[in-house]
Amino acid sequence: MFNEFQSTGKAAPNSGFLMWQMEETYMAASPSGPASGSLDTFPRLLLEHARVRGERPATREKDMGIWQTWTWSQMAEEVRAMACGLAELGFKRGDNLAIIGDNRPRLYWSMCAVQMLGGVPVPLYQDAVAAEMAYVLQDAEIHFAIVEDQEQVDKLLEIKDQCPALQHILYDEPRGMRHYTQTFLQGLDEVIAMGKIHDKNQPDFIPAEIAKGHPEDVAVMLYTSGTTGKPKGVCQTHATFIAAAQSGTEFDSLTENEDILSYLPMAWVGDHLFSYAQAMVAGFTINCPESGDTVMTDLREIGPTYYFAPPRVFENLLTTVMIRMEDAGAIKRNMFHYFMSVAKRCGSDILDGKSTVSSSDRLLYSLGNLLVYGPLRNVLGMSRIRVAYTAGAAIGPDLFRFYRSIGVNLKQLYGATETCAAVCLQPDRQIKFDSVGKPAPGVEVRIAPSGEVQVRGKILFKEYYKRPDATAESIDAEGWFHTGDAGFFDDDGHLKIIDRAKDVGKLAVSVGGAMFAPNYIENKLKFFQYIKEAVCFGHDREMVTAFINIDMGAVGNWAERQGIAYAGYTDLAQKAEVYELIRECVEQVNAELSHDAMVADTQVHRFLILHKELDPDDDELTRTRKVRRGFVAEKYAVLIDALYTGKATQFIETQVKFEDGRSGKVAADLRIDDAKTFPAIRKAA
Amino acid sequence: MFYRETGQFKTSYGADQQIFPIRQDRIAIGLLLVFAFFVVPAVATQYWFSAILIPFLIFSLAALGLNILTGYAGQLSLGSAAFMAVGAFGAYNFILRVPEIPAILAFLMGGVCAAGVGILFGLPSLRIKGFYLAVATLAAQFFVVWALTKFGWFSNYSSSGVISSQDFSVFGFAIDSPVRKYLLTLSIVAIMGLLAKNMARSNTGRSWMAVRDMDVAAEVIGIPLMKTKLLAFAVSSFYCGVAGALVAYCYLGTVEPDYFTLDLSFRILFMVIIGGVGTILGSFFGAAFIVLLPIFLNIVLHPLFAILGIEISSAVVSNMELMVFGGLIIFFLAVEPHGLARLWQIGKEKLRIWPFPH
Amino acid sequence: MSERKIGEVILDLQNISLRFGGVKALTDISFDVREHEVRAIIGPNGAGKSSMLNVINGVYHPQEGTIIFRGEKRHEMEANAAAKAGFARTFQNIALFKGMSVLDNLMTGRNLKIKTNFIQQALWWGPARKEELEQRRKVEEVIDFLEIEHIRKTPVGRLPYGLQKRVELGRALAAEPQILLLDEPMAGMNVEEKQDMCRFILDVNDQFGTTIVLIEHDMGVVMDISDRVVVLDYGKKIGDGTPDEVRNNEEVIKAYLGTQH
Amino acid sequence: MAFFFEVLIGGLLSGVMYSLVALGFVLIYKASGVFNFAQGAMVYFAALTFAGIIDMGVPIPLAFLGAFVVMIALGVATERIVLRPLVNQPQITLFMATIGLTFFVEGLAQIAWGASTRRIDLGIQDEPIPWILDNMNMVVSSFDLTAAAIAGVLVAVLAAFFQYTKIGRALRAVADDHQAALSIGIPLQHIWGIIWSVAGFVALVAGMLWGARNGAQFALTFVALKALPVLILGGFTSVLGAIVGGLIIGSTEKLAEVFIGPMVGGGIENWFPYVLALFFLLVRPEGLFGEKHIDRV
Repeated sequence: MFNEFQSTGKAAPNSGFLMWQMEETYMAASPSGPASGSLDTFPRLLLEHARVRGERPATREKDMGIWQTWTWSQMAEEVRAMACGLAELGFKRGDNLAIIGDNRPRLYWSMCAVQMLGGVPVPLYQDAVAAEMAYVLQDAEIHFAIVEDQEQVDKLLEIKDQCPALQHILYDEPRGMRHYTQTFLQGLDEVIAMGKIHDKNQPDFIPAEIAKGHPEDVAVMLYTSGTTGKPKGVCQTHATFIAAAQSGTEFDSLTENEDILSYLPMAWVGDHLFSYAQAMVAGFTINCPESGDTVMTDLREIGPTYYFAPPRVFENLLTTVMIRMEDAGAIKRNMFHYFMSVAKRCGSDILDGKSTVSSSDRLLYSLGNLLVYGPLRNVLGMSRIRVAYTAGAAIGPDLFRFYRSIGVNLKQLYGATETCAAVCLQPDRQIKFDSVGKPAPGVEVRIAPSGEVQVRGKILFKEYYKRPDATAESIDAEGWFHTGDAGFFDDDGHLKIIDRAKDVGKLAVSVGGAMFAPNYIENKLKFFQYIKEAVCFGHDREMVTAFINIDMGAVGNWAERQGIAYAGYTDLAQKAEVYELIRECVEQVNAELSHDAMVADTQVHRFLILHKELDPDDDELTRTRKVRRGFVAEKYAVLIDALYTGKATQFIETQVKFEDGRSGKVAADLRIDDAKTFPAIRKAA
Repeated sequence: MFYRETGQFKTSYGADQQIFPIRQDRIAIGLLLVFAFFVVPAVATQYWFSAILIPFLIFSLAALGLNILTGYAGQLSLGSAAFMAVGAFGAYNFILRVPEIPAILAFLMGGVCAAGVGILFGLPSLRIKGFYLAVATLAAQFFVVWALTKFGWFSNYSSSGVISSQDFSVFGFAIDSPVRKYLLTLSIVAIMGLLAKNMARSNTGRSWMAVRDMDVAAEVIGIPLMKTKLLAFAVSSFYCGVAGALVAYCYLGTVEPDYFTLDLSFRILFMVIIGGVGTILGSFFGAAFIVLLPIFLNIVLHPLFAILGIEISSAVVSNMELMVFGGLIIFFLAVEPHGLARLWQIGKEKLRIWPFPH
Repeated sequence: MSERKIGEVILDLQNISLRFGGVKALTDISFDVREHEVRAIIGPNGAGKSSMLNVINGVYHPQEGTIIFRGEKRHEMEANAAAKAGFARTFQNIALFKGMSVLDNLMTGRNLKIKTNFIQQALWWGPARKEELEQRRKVEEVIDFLEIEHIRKTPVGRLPYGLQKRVELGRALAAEPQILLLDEPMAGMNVEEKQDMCRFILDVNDQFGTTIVLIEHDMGVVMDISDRVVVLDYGKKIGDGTPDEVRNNEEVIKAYLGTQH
Repeated sequence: MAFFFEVLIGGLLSGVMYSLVALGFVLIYKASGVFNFAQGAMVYFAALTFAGIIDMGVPIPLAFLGAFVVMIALGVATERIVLRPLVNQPQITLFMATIGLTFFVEGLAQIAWGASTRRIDLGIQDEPIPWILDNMNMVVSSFDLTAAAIAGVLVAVLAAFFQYTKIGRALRAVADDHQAALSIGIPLQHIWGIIWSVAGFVALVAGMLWGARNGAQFALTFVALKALPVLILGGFTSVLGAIVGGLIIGSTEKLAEVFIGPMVGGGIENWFPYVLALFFLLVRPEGLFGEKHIDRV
């Protein structure tokens, strides 16, 4: 029965099952009915995989120099033992269990073990500082935590007093733990060993526990990173995540043969969907990298067939490609640029299967594929990719086009923690660079009169944990979830997202009050390899101005080639030559903006380069590296003033936190530059 | 450029430690073997077999032997030709004096004799290093050739010590044509090449390299210097010995002790230096280079001088060959001390990270 | 740290004297090393510290004196016999095998564990292959322990100095020694590298119970990590005791510590 | 007994020749740490060049001068082309490079002067000295004695050169410590150029004498190889060692050939010096006059 929903490619995802609804709603009907009764929770799915494809690899991890592999039946055994061990320690149905650490097989397995017992895993961002964790641990009333290593144990010990409910801390990696004498600390090894004995004594225990599970039970609680206010625990049930995973699996015809690299934070909804829910639904293999530093190497070794990365990763990759190619000899460099221009001309059309490409272009492209694109995909670890997604932030069209043109089937996806990540997906061969695709099977999407995107369907979360007020605020009486994003459907039924609804502002009425979508401009700026981050201001102002963060790698490299000496980030950022470089970028964006009537008035008039990188540790970015706009505006108010009062320089001193937890100050006199703007080009009617 | 390593991950140490961890390399070597075993016999001419392919293979084997000693274990030897001579005369005597002995076994026994002599002349290596040792190996070079010439028993009392290879067969096939000799040589070289690679990548090879790189440290971590060095001499001489037997039986047919001169020892040393010190692959590159260079010079120099209107004798060509050899050795030592194998390695790396430059 | 149990004397050096020609390197030196302890040898340059280590593991043979190891008396020992007896060491000037990768260097450290002969290895068959892969697994544990995964297949010659030192420690550890002799393990390192190295040394001592004899110049480090300290000067012993005792020893202050300021 | 002494003296006299070649090795080894395997080829090259110039009808002294100029050119070129790119390489690499140089020089010599044997007539009689023949009943060639005398003079001149000239002192400084020599401003490469030229001169004298004895032929290179065991006996760094070693090798190989040779079929002088050196190495690896050094760990 399970096979039904991983039917390979039988239901063509773009076969026109979309219907047009009067209130501007798109809904995709799910071609295969609801999941069958017996496979409606994750533990049941696991047992099924162990039965059907017991010998196929379920989990791999680069460890001790090789890819250690566990099959589905081995994994099922481990999970079962872990569940028994947890039960032995007193873990009960309905308890929440925190999971903190890098992507490790046993941390993924522990999710399923917890679900077996009817508990709720709560993955936390592993790079959060202790104080940030304390809130979640308190809010979710955590009794049990499973953590990766000594580092995470130390963090929990630091806040143990603030979280009196926390009774057990289990660690995966025993290294360095010999001298921790606290009785509430235990190694996962011991727990598993204990569980094996328990299982032997009570072999019926686990089957009975699994039988008690219900699809409407909460399966996982993911805390939203919260661009505003305190994080909220989003409760997703087995049913919602299985539905989301299933729809994605059908949409892209995923099979048990996929390989995925699991390297994004486990607390992030995207990773939970791809590395846990979809792997559990489709039965494919997840691969955990050796460490954060080796992700690129590991990516190349594994060569995933199914890949997920936020735009930032793709952007960094492209930057590296360009920098490395700069060092190549002239012949090779020219060849590269020539074939990249060929790819730009026809690459994505060929990938889309369009028949409009001339045969000479096809010939050139296949030559390019041999000489450049193929090798490039190979060195980037993307040779085997069938489907790659990006989401989490808007991706620059040129960046997006680059990957598609070299033959990587990169697509965009739109969703939120509350919708199990999967609201809209770009169908194969219907790629538009500026849209996020069509609603996923079984998901309804509409645009409210306010311009807000609203979603309904099986993928919607059950509630915010202990926050009925917030739940009621975001899901209305008809069951529509208010995403808070502003967007619209184009003529083909593709959703386009402009910005966060609340971020969309207006210029001051005195200059015409044009719509100001800061994200839109920032994304254009960020597409330049030299610009890492940008923050635009303009709401209720006469003009748009911007803070820029330079990309240390790219600009540093550029400076070296120009023979510009610099003493560090702050020094480099304030070099006149760097300002000149950035100004060219800004002016190019202005030129682009001038082409579009909607945004032509929001060209960037003045900008400055910040003296420090915006950093999650300083609360300027969220853990998923989104700008906390309000916070930044407040923190750097003096700079904004300077931008609007026409000053040429401004002194600023800023507190920063270093990686080791110490804090210090960075001070600088920031230059402020004007950028050229262009008259709006109005399309002839 | 042609490498597509993405997705070639290793799930066991066995897979990680294999000789060719990259799939494309395995395919290439497979194709090369198929080509050498099946295509070449069908298309090559007599001349190719007896003037190029067979000597190339045999000298590859000899170079491999010297490379084990000099490249891996770091003991310089100028006596490789002597060990080849021992192998040739050893095999001859085994076939002559042991009735019904299989030819292959006789070749191997020739190698064993060479290994014994190698150990004997390797003894000084326990006390001396570097060019002191090189001088000591000259003793082997001169002594062995002298002994084989002076004592008629070795050559069955033929005049001036010449031996003529007896007819022989392997597994029922009479090895009587260049093709068969080629195939036999190829098989032996392929197998012994594989064995050498296996030794090189296991504890034996690591011990050799440890002794080469820093003998005091090697001893301190428990590597017995005497055993390790003598093993290198023995294995190296064995390889040279088998190569010598093949010279007599598959290449020249008749051979005298004076064939195995100091000059030949030098040529084998050149193969190692030009091919790549301390690499299996380099031995083959070096042998190919040294075997082909004279042929190439002959082909190129005559027309070249003809254009200039100068008549040159073959003596001049062979002297030019000497100069080119000498010049190349100096060139390689100065510019690329790791030889052609390193150039190959660099080229391969470039292809692996193509289109990036580094 | 407190839990570590220091055991009986396992190495007792009695009246060791060593001469090179007419030059006296060590004169009548006696001290002992207890099981599981970290024993430091300090002294100014040329005090005979390295010679002392070389005597212990059989690189130099003293003209006079007795070495008692685990109750057995020996006058001298060959270096590789010492290795077999469980001594491993690192060198002041890194003595790695420069032409080999990190992995191969560590594998070489396990040469004494290998039982198959060269013919079996040449065939790469059965026991030889199995043994080789088994050693690889063990070596990977060392790699993991020392956190050098990322340089596993890099030729050691290409590594920066600090990492080479770590690899050399790794090669010694790969032998699973009972006594680890470290000759200035932190020389030439920056503060961060020193901290790492200290941590590794203490972890080795702690997790595997390995007895450690080390020579080190950095007084802070020595006083922090060692249980007992021997002080040499001009080939003679001038002090011996806990770090505190040594620090307060008049002669030591005069000959050595005093000159630092 | 007289026969024994006759053989011994003959051996000693030919040993002087070995010493002469060995001297060339020692000079270069001391100054630049290079074990110049090509010394033999240089002897051959020098002999052929000398003979070739004479054959063009040039008087002997002028021919000698001409050959000397050629040898200087060769020495300087070697320093420039071979040694400079290889500076700071391990000794064994330099050694192998000189093997390459050997081939090059041999090829060059034969292309320039042809491979056939050339006779050199210095006008010295090669006859038994009558006085010795009469009084002691021994055959001692006047040529050998003259050659020995020339060799002796050459050694004396070299010794004086090293001891009393400015260049000589610089050379000795370089031999003692390269770095120190550099630091006090001795131009190392300049010195190396000179030392290779001096070695070329020694090769020329050796080539001239050997050539006059046996003809300037390729076999000279093998004779020159005998200098290697000489060095092992005498030590690589000792001029005195080269001389004593040469005499020992020369005499023992002749004695062995005459008294042991017949027992094993003769021809043993080809290998006897090497085997002798081999055994000597086992007993005293640093040579008779070499410096012993201890491996510091």
